[in-house]
Amino acid sequence: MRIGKKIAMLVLALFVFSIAAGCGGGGGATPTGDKAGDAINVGINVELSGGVASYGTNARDGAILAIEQINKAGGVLGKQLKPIERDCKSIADEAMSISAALVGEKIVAQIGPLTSGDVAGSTPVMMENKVPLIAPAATAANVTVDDKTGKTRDYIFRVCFIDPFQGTLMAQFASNDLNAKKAVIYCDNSSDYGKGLAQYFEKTFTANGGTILAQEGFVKDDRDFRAALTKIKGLNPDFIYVPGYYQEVAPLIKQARELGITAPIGGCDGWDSPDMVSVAGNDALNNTFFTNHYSSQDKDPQVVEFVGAFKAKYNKEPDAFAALGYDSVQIMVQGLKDAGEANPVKLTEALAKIKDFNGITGKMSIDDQHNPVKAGVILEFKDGQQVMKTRIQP
Amino acid sequence: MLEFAQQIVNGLSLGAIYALIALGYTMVYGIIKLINFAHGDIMMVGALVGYFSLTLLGTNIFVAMLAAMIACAVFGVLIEKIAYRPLRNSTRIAALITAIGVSLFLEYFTIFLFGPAQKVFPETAFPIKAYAVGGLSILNKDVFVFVSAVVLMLILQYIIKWTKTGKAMRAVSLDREAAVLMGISVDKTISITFAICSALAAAAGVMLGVYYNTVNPLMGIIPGLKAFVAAVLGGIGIIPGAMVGGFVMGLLETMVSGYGNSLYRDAVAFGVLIFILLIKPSGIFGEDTGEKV
Amino acid sequence: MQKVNNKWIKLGVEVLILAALFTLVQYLITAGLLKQYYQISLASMCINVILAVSLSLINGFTGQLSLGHAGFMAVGAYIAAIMTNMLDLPFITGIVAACLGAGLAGFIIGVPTLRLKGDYLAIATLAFGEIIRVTLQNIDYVNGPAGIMGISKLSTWSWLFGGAIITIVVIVNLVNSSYGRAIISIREDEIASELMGINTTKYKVLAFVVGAGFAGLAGALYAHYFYIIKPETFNFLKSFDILVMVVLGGLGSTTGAIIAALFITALTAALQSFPAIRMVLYALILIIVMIYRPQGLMGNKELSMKIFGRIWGGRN
Amino acid sequence: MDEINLMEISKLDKSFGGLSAVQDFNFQIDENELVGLIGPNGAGKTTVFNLITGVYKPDNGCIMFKGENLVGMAPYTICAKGVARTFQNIRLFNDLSVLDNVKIATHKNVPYGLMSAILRTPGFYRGEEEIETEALKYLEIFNLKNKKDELAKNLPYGEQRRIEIVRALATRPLLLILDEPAAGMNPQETQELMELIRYIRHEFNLTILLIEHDMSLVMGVCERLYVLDYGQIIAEGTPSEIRSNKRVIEAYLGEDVG
Amino acid sequence: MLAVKDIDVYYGAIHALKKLSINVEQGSIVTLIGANGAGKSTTLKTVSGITRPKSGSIIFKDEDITRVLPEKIVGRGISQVPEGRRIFAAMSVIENLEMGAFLRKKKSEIDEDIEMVFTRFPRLKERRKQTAGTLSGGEQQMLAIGRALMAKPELMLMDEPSMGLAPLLVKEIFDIIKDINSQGTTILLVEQNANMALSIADYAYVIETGEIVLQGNAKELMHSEEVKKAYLGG
Repeated sequence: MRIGKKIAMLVLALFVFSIAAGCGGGGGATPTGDKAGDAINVGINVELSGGVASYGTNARDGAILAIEQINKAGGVLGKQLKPIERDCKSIADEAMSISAALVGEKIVAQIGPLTSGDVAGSTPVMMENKVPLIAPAATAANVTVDDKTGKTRDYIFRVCFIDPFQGTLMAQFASNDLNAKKAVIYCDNSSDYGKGLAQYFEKTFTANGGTILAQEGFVKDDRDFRAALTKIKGLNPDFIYVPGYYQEVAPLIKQARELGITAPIGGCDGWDSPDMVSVAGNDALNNTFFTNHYSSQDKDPQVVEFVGAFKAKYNKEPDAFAALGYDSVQIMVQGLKDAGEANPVKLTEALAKIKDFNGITGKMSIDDQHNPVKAGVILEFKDGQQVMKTRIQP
Repeated sequence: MLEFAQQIVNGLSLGAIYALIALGYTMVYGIIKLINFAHGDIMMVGALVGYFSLTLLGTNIFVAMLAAMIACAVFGVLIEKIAYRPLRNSTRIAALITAIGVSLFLEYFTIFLFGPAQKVFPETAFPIKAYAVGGLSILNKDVFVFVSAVVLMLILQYIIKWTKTGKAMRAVSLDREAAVLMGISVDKTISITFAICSALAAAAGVMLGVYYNTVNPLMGIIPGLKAFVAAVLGGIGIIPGAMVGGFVMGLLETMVSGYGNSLYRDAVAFGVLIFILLIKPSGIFGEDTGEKV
Repeated sequence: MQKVNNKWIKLGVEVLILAALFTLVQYLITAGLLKQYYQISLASMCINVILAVSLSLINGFTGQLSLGHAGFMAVGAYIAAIMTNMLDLPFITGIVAACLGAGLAGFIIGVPTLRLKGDYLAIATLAFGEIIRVTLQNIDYVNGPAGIMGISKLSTWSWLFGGAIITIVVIVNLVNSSYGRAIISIREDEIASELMGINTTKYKVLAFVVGAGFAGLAGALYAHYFYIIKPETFNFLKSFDILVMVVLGGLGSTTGAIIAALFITALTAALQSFPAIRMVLYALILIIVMIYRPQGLMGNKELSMKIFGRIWGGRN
Repeated sequence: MDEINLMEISKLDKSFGGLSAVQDFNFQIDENELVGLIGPNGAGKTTVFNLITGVYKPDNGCIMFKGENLVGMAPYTICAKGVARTFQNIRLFNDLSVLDNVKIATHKNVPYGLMSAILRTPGFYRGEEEIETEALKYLEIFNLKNKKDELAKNLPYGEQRRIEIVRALATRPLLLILDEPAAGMNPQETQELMELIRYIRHEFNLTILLIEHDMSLVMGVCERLYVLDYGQIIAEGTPSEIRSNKRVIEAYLGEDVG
Repeated sequence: MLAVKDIDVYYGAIHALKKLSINVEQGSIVTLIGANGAGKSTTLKTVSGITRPKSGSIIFKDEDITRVLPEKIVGRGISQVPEGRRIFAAMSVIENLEMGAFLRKKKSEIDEDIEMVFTRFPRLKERRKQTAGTLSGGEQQMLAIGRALMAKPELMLMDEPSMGLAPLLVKEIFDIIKDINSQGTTILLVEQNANMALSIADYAYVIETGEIVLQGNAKELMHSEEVKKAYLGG
């Protein structure tokens, strides 16, 4: 028994050592400012563990890339940006506690968290301390606006467009461009995101004279959709709307095609990931469409440069979260430049006034509800390539 | 009717995977009375090994599965030696907490090493073909998963039933002290059990990889929990019980999604579990044993 | 008479220490001397203490392995949030309703499941906890998976501290009475206990209901401090977290549960600075502590009251 | 009412998985009697106890106690009716103090309510003092008062056996059932135990039924004996009658007795 | 052949065996008799290594086996028929016997010995494929003995083989024990059925609360008043 314990201890010690060594090596991810006083602290409060760890990690990678690029180019207002990175474990209360800690570190703004729920956890602290929060991907309408009072939350911003916009966009496209009359909604029911989109899609689609044959739901981490798909196949719809994230959507589409469902399938920005093609395969993705902020296949030089830099640094394709994380930092930098000083309140004022900011996810202006007004695009998968179908200005 | 048959086909391959994982839960429980919460994560490690074997070494799927099974067998034995053996004479709840610790460790150490993003099984590893059989769509991967799971279960049955090692495993789980008196080394037998269970989990992991063609560090949690429910359903500690439980779970899930509301799928699965526990606490195949006074 | 005097002196000292602690923190908060970050940590500590102590009644003292505590917390959180946020009732109504509702849930779940033993009970409670979560996910009135957002921040330091103290006092008083001994005897030997005239089913259910009720309190306080609740927060991993506190503290030790709750909360906070490896370290610490102290930090002993001047009334 | 026995068992049957453990078991005990149930290992003695105390449900037969049929009642109800027992393989509450072990047994007569306990009313303190005084009184008799704060598991075997009896006594039974109380004791300890059993019978006006495997104890202390073999009563009578009963000797020592 | 010297065994705080010593001569039947809880089974468990003595030593064939792992002790030539039989209930009769021969390698010899056990216990042969749990008490006891024989032991420890058996069966079992002994296996027999045990034993020890209180030639003890008194009371 004693020997067992000794071996256990030895192995555990080895693990700790290897982790410590790993951290030392990976320390480059969190560069420190030249001098303590000179740096502008930027809080990065994202989900690095727990359910949506991969979204948080990608957004973090995008944000860190932006900060490095800016620092290399001389920083902002003559100062370097110093990212302070924290893991909120995909839990709202943890996000709150971290925001409080970050505020204590005198951050000028917080990037993240990713999901609307975690942002909501962070919100009271940011509001109380008057420090702006830039949410890369929180799409629920009530993130920036208080449901009860209808007032805009002063310190909460986002760079993604919101659920009503995307849902409406796809419904218009389905009715007008695809002439769909009978649709089935199969949405991610474990997120307000999927449910929100489904709701707005239904509203517009029925207003256009279409009928929703059925609404099915899946939940996060589902990998088997064939039961519901078999059911959907029997309904024989001429359009299927699948608002959700690529982790679930990719196998879903693959399984749909395997079952012989040929109807066009539509989706949303959560689809945007290189994994869509690698998981679902080129053939399965033909005749699918999704709304998005940008496309990593976009030939726009700014996007090409971003994709190149991201690949060079992380050796992986940037997905929408990475792009949105990158844009969150960039828009903050724009705000700092406009404000002329690294002061959270001044930054907030400047952010509220941003117009025609050129992000890699499109040109955006912040409206009075702190939502970005930006073009949406509808992309089509053609043999594994994302092809721009239309661009729609709101 | 056709739809129903299709749902059965869907449920069977899923059930086969659950059954493989459930076997591990059941055998470990049978021999050391531990709910090994890390079992689903061992499956994940197996899937990862399979993935790297396919992508880095470019092996074919069968070699990848074998590699994953061997790697995880070693790995499972190590986990048992390091984390569980020192606690063998402690309370079962202490061992349970350790298992939770091991589970978290595997998940997050994997994230630390490889990042949280899912990894995509290369398409070439297993080109999908669909066969239409009387209106049913049957995929070669369904056949692959089902057949390999059944083959592995048959091999396991053979080991348990006919080999000396298998008999020793049964003896230890039936009566550890009497087994010692036969000259059976309990430590060794437990190690072998972990090796076999982990190898089965690894195979299930690779199958899941083929089935969904992605792997990620947290992929073990949900199937792990489901398989665990399957093991209890069949009667934990009882090998045929785990197999049946796995298929029941797979079919049940498919049926609830197909004919009810897929959102209640998990609730129904757990509800059935509670129902079974209440009417027959030791599971479908379990024998109720009263306490001796 | 001497004994009685001692009792009152002890009680006086306890009340004094607690009042001082409360006032000090309250002063620091009002004066703005306590960073918000530490305030949040303190709130988490209070909530975790309530959760750990209440689960310790079930797992530690009654010896019934429950893995569904987060489910009861969820019931409390949702009931309280509905009361205050949607029905505009006062906070106290929400809290009372949360405790009663969670207690009732404990009763409904406890009566059928507590016949099960050991691991089977653990599995059944785990399943029930998950059923509660999935059900909440499917109720549109509470926004399904998105949960309830914008709950007023009503859990002040007084509520949190008061809640923790009431939980501790009630459970310690319960445990250190004839009823408590009856409950503990179930853990020690259920059959012997039954044969000594103790209606074990009744007391198991009692412990389960009381434990669940306080988990409901923790849920109510949680909802009104952290502003948002969603079903996902209360999944089985949350139950594991609470269980870890109880086992780490030592089964059957209230002080152990309290210390472990404080320790784990502090540890979680301390590990925030190592975002990449916090969960790895957490897991390692868990494994190491269990290998070296499988009986938990305190075993089933209470912290020596003499040293700390008897913070709460205990055994003689 | 004198004709009614304190306990009368008739036609009790119990089998486990087809194997009959107790068959057509008939038995009666009068108030204040001290009766022994003896028989070789595996004869079914403990099964009889488990049937009386409600641990097992009999397949057939009835157990009348003070004119009430105990069959089908839960063990704690049977205890509340006044039947208490000890266990052959000691079942103390190991991690609790000796005093707490005894206090637990007084719980069925708990003198204060649950709310009173939680709110620590004066009634609670009075009640706790009552409980403690009573528990100490029993410990005193068995000379265990100085061990009251020890954990039960840390005591020597003989003392654990005695605590089992104290604990059963603390439920204030009318009928006390002792399952091999002298097992593992040396002759001197056994002797002392017999004295104690006699003493408590008078002191608490008890009826006692005891199982013994070792006959030296029962011969000295019991007024009447039942002999059980293969689940059936093979003899009944006074100790001297039993000692000379051929069937009993066969059952005990095997056939080749000189 | 076996010498147990001054062993002390504790279960927690309980002092179960107090400086206990016994000797077993090669080829003999030695019996250990005493009341329930006296320490008979503990003695056997200590010899087979399941329980560790706190002090004292156990010598078998001039080798100290006090610290040898229990699973290795079988290999040294000691096998045990445990109290309550402890057969593997969910395994078949044949499998139980195979388990007895776990450490032996030669399949053919094992099969031969299984046949030998079957000749000795024809009732087991009829039930060879049956799960052991469904056997009657006597058959289970035979299986337990057969299983211990499969290890080809030099010394066989038997713990209460008569427990719970009908008189006729007890007699049968004891005849078998005598027979096994006559074929060269030394036997250490723990029994509560004193007369039966003494009738077949060569030498006997009487144990009381963990101590040997009486020992001597079995035939003499059989008629000793002290033993009778210990069992039947004064």
